[in-house]
Amino acid sequence: MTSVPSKRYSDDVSLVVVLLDTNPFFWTASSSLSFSQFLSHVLAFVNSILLLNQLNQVVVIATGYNTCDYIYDSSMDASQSSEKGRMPSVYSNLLQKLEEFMIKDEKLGKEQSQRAIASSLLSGSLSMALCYIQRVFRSGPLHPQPRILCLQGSSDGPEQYVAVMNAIFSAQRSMVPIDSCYVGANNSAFLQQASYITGGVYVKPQHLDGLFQYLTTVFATDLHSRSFIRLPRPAGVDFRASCFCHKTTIDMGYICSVCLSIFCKHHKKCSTCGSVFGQAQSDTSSASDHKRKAPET
Amino acid sequence: MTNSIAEKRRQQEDEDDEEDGDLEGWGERNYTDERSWEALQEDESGLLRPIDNKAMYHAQYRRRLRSLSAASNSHRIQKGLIRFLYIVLDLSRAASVMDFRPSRMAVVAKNAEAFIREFFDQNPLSQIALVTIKDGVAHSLTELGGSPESHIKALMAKLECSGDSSLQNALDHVHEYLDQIPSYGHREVLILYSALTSCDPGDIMETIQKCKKSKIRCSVIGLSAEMFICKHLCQETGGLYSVALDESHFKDLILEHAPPPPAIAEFAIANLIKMGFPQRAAEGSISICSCHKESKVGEGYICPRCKARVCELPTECCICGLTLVSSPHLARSYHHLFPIAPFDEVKPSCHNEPHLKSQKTCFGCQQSLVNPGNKPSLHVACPNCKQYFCLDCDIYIHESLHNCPGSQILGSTDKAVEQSLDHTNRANLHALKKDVQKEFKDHMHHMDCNFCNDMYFHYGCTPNL
Amino acid sequence: MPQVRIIAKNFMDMVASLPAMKLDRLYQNAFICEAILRSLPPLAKKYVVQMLFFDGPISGKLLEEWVLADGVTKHKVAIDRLIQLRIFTEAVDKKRESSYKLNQTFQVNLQKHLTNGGVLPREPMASTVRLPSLEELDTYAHEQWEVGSSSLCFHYPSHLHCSGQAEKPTNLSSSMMRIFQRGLLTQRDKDAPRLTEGGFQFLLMDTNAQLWYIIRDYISNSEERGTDPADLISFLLELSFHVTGEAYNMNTLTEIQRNAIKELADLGLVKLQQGRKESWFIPTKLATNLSVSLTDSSSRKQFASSLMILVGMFFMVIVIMHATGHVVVETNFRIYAYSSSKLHCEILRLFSKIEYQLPNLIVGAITKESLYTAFDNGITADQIISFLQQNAHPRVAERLPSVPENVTDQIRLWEADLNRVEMTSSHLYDEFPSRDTFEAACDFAREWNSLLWEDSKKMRLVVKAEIHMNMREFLRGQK
Amino acid sequence: MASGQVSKRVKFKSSVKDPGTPGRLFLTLERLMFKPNSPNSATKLNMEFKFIKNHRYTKEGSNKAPMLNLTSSQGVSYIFEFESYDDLQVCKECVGKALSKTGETPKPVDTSEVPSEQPSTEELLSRMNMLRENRAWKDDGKRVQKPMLLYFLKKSKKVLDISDFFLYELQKLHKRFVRDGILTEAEFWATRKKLLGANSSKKSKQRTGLKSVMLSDTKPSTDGRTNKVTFTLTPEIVREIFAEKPAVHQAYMELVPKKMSERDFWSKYCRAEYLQHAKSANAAAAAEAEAAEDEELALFLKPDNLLAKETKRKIKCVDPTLDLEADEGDDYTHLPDHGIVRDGSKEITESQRQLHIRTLSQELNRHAAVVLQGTPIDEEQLKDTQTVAEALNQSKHGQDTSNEEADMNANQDRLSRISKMMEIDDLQASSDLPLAPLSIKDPRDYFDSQQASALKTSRDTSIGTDPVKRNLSAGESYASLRDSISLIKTTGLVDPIITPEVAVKVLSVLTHNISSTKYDLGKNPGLSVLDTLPNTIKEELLYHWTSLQELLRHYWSSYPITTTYLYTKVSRLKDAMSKIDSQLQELKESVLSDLRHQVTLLIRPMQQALEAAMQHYDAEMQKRSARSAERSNGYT
Repeated sequence: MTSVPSKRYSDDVSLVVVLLDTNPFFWTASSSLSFSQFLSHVLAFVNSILLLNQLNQVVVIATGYNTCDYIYDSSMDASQSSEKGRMPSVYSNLLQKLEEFMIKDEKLGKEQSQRAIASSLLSGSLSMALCYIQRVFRSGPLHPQPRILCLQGSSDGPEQYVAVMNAIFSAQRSMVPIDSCYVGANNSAFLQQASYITGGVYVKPQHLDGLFQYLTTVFATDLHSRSFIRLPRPAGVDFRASCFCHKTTIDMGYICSVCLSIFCKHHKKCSTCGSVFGQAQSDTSSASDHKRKAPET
Repeated sequence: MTNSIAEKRRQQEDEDDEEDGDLEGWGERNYTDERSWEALQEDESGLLRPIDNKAMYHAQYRRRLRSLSAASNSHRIQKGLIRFLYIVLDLSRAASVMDFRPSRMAVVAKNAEAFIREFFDQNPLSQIALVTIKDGVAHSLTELGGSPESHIKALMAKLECSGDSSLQNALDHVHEYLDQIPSYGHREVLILYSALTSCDPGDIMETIQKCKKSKIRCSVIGLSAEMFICKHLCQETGGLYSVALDESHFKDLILEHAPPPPAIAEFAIANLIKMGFPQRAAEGSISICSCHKESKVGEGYICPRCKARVCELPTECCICGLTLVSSPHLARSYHHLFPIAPFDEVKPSCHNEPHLKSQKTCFGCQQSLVNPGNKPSLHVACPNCKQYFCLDCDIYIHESLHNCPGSQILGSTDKAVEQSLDHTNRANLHALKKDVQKEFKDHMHHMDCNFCNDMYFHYGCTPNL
Repeated sequence: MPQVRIIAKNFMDMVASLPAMKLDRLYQNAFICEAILRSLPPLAKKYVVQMLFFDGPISGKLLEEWVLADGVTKHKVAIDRLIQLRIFTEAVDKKRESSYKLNQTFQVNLQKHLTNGGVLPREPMASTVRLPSLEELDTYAHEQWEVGSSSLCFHYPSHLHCSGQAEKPTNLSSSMMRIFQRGLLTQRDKDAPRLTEGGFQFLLMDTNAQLWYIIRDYISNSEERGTDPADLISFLLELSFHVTGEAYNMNTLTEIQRNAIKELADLGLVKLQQGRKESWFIPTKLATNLSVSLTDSSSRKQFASSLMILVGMFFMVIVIMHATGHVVVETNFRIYAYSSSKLHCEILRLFSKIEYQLPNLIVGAITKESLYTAFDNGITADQIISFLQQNAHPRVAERLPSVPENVTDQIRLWEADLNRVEMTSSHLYDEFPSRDTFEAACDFAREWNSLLWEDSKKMRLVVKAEIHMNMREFLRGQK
Repeated sequence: MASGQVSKRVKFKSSVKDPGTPGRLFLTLERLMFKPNSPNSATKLNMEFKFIKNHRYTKEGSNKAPMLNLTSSQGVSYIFEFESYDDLQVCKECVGKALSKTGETPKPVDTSEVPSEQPSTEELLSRMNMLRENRAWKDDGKRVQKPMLLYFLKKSKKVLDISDFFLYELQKLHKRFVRDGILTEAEFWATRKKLLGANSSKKSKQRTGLKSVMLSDTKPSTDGRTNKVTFTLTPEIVREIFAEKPAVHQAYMELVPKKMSERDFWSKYCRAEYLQHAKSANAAAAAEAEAAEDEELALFLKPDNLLAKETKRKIKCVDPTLDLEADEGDDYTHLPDHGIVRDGSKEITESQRQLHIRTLSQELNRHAAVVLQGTPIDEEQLKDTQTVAEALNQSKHGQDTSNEEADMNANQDRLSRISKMMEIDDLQASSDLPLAPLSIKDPRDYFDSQQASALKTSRDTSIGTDPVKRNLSAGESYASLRDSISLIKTTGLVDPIITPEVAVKVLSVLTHNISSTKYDLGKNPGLSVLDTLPNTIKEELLYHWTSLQELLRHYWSSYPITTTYLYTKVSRLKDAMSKIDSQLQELKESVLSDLRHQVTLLIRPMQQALEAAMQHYDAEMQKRSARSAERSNGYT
């Protein structure tokens, strides 16, 4: 019934956009957790979210290697009944779409060259999720509390960095927390930042066979409850940069005023944007300093 | 009855031609705001429905977008990423006029606040200072600084207006400060001018020339009517001049100054800026922070040069004057370097084409692109990835998200190409490019490198180099 | 006449109030588990879910670790609720450390539900016959209400003095009718029946609450009809998980359920259809929304009289008819309701002065008088305001506040006006023999802090009535 | 006496020993000029006071010659030797005024005289300022009057709302550094420009343009009973009257105060005004009559010939682009009053109307002209009409002296510029300037700029995954994924999804790291650690801290070392810092064991800061010795 009174949207109604990493290269590589296990954990989680509140909404976006697409939207499929009672329609629908997606992804892959790092298209799916969430915001004063959950396995693709950062900041602006559960080998710089900046939770499960438990204990908590529930704090991210020229971490460096690329020592010319520098600015501090030096006459 | 008329008029507005179209649009919007009931119409069952003037807004938005990207259509252009902006508020007698409710001054202040926040959100490395004109004299309200709160506080504290206003004094006043700004910084002045006169002690033309000489980009937003001198000023110094028709218009105008302006060739001086990337203070450590003179446990950052303790970033170390930032602050500005091309509208006609038939929903948000009446609603397509988007996503993508969900996909291809040429190659690439350029210049013809839309052949792209 | 009192504040309290074994029996049904889980407070939900796959008990400390300082109360509430519903079973070991264990059946059911979804006891029939479309169903439901409405619309305040239950509603089943009859009229000797105070308030309630009231009343009367409320509850819940518009075979129902469903059909929750050899029922929107209304833990005022339920039904109809809101309130206290419904007009009439009625538009004005009558009928300002807000026209609802402040404020003010004077029954004492007795009396009254007024010059004082006795005693003592 | 211009006979020297060139020194409030007597000598000087930083002068009675030394902001010093001390005195005042007006340094007073009355903020600050100036001058820190400083600080505390503690601190710092000659007064105060400059910046060097409103409508305000009319004249109005009615101005100059007192000059003027505006015919007649027997009055009444002259000149240089013929039609004077009512009363008899309108339009125009011409006078001069007249006279004078031709061709280029601007926009070429292109090759660099740790991991994982990817082709991997999907489709989810053991384990793990974080959260206390310390220690700590901050600020700000001056300063600072370092050390030892931990914690960052400075110092020293080119690119 459309006329849902406002109070019915109690704060714990949540919209979870799950970004599912379906990067074949990662999954075939990863020994610790098979894709089917992963899927079943996630599916169960999705279902449990829906179980928690009849107004809860889950959207699943597959993050492929070449593309990404919506593979499930709980607001779309009306019937909660199960087909032949063997498996809830949630699952069957999702899996169906997923399979189609994989095919599409592979087809795209055909006409494309391999990237060095087998990264999946996080930036794309993030942007997609944000677009969807914006639509939910537009839908009027009554809407579930949206959040994004990245289930990422494959490692970061450097070429996506700018895009991902943009997405992160946009999420931060519209106060959409990005939770991330990273099942890959090492930590993901992207996701750590994403969660840190948007106030989400970053978890890297040790026991992958207990993934579901992680998901339900940490990521099932709605935004309302987070105000009084203690969740794993993102480990302090070290925001120092490293220079373009030697890729070494620096704590003091020179920034190209045109393209903001970072160098550990002074160059005549920016290697990134090719602009030639005037003589170096010995001191960035502007007016204040001049004042100080005044009485040296 | 009246509704239908209003609607007809509105339709006419939409058909209006470009340049005065949006102006008309503004007028219209203002009009509807005042007569809210005209935004309602009855549907066949007699219930009220809002007339959607979304299309209209979007049309206006697209015009803005096009005008902005007009400069940067072919090549990417530099933006003034590190800005030193003086906001000059005209608090002369004229600011108390009530044609903006409650008064011009109030409206200006309100939107200035919004602007300041937006500004720092978009340019974390930049600084703002506030100046007020009152009784024909300009006063500094705040010094150049990077924290929005302090500015806003000062602004809200100082809100009474009197006397005449003087452009010249304001410019002189600002000029003497901006002159000290190091060359890499983009010097800007944004004047929110209510008055229709400027009572100057001397010849303002000289002042304008002075500003031009010291590369200060002056922009003016008028609240009353277009003035020649303002227009002249902006033309000379390469700024924007616009006159607000109503509050909402004013808001839009002022917010247009938030994203960094395109850098003017002769003004732009590339330079290396020394910055520090402080580390977070260790968990347990106690120290007295140099900004508040309080002992802090744990959080806070330590200046890499002088080991002083500061509370938040970005800031300027108050001991050694080093600019302290963190890499995300830089990242915030990256999207200015990689703008996304404006999407082009999809004419309903080209819907009949079979291959496009497939996409019925917005690629971004899955919203159906087909109206209930099963006629395709107007939508846009990304020139890069050819995906369709609904109007809302279009706006969101360009104004907040700054990357196209679809284009990530195609994007990966040419990235892959760039992958092929490794660092060393790219290093001597510049050198190569130089001679190639010369060469081409000699035989007066250019070829476009089909990988990177760059005028000349690239090392990686040309077989014969 | 007998009044049914229901203590349960909402459905869950009601369930909680069921005896243990009945609860356990409820939990047999996966859907009930789901419904109940949904009705829990967020924190409780979280606990249940994260313990879903535990076999052993879990210590309370462990759970509390997760709660921040300011959430402790919430934690307690959640735990209490869980124990109350017997979802948790608490065990306190010797070190006074309490640990909790999930109800076995409950747990298993939910686990099943997760892995292979909920299984309805009956499959939708293969649509051999043409099933009614959703619209048809709605209209059907609507008609069902209309039946009842015909009998009742005479009892609106506007028609107070028409002769009361002149014509009986024809085809409502007797049991339903009994519900309606009960407390239908507060009939003082011979003069026309009228809505009770609750009646008016009920008009201003939101749909799901009303739906719930019907059902709850229905359930609460079930004993009289010799059916086990537990069965009813489970059945209703089950029903709510059926798919709207699908046909389900009647044979799959138990005897009780069959009876129930007939009555529910009267309410328009389901539509019964008679095939050649077998008959089936088709749940309507109302039915599938049951669980929504059930889990809605809004604690509203309780009304006994089932009359409201009936009124509520019309209300629901309207909400079904134009699902969107329709009321536009202007700052000049005018109300424009885009509705053709008569009932709507009546509802508005409760607190506003209807000025004229166009085919699709009701124009009214909120006046002091109209409000006072409303207040007299025991409608509170908040109810009126919330009604206006909830039914605000979507276009209006977009902008906040949907109802102009000056209007809402004025309504509140007018209400406040009424409660400016408060009555306290009291006694006046005067002609005291001496000043000191007077003083003593005053002091006495004071320390009972029931001295309302004193006039030391004329030696008079007024005290609350309740201490009159003690006062008299005291004064006697003085003599 | 606030004269605009002073001119004295002086000798101009570049240095004290320089014999100097004789000539005249002209001082106005804006600029100072030196014209040598011998026209052929090159040493001229014509500069604005803006550029004068500070000035010193020899004391009377000291055996030195009366000399005034003006130091420009570039550090160049101009020395003028006067003939007598009174000359010096005069110029000194004038200079002081000029400087204070330009806001750089206020006029100096002799340090020895102690102000009696409660000084105003500006004065006070100026004193503090002056204090530092003088000290800066006679640079031997010994003769510092401690009490003076204290006195000023005390005062300033009342005036500016600075906390007691702050002052106390300031004073202590001053004692510590300036007395011991670690910092010079100048340096010490330089960092506190803000404090001092706070108000001094207020009185800016800006001059206001003329008001666009017409003040000079000196409206007679009549009180009903008597037929006495009162006019109110503020200096501002007067100034405007002068500006707009040269005749009146002229009259004033020659009449007041010689022939008549200020008062009756104005009363006459007002009377004239009144009569002029009087509507009734007989009043006009009266005016005639009076004018007949009172020539001063007449002087006000008769049309202003000076104006006429000026307008003639103006006509000559009207902007060519606008033709006056065209405006002929736009003369609305045939409308009654252009619909403007000058002073409230509408009824004007036909007879006067024409005249009245004329006067009105004239006055309007005249006012506009004056405003545009813009001969602003500074607020200081708006004290009394006398000075106003003077000032205006000067400015006029300035204009007049500039001879006609110059005036003309000045006009010409102004006109040409205007006409250039006047050009219709459409015809103008779009003046928007070319934009700087940006060519960024490889955005991946930006990712690499990410923190090394994460970067490395991501990098080597990529390495890690690569071989796997290689040995399994894209097709296969996709296939395998699809298989696993269909697997689930057929067999459903693994049941149970997780075993109880795992579940428990995971939860306990999570709970553990939760509670671990909780503790160091809880450790962060509301009240700062400082407050837990006993006051004495706290005091001392803070004292050291502030002084350290002070030193460091000076230290860092004096890099890169360009002058020997800085060099010495730095070394001085370094010694001081090392002193503090040792003091800190002592402090650490001194405190009781129970507090020691916190104190050490608090002191550590300070010492780190010190170390940083020291290291930097040494590094610099090596560089200097190594003469490395590093410093040139400012790697400080």
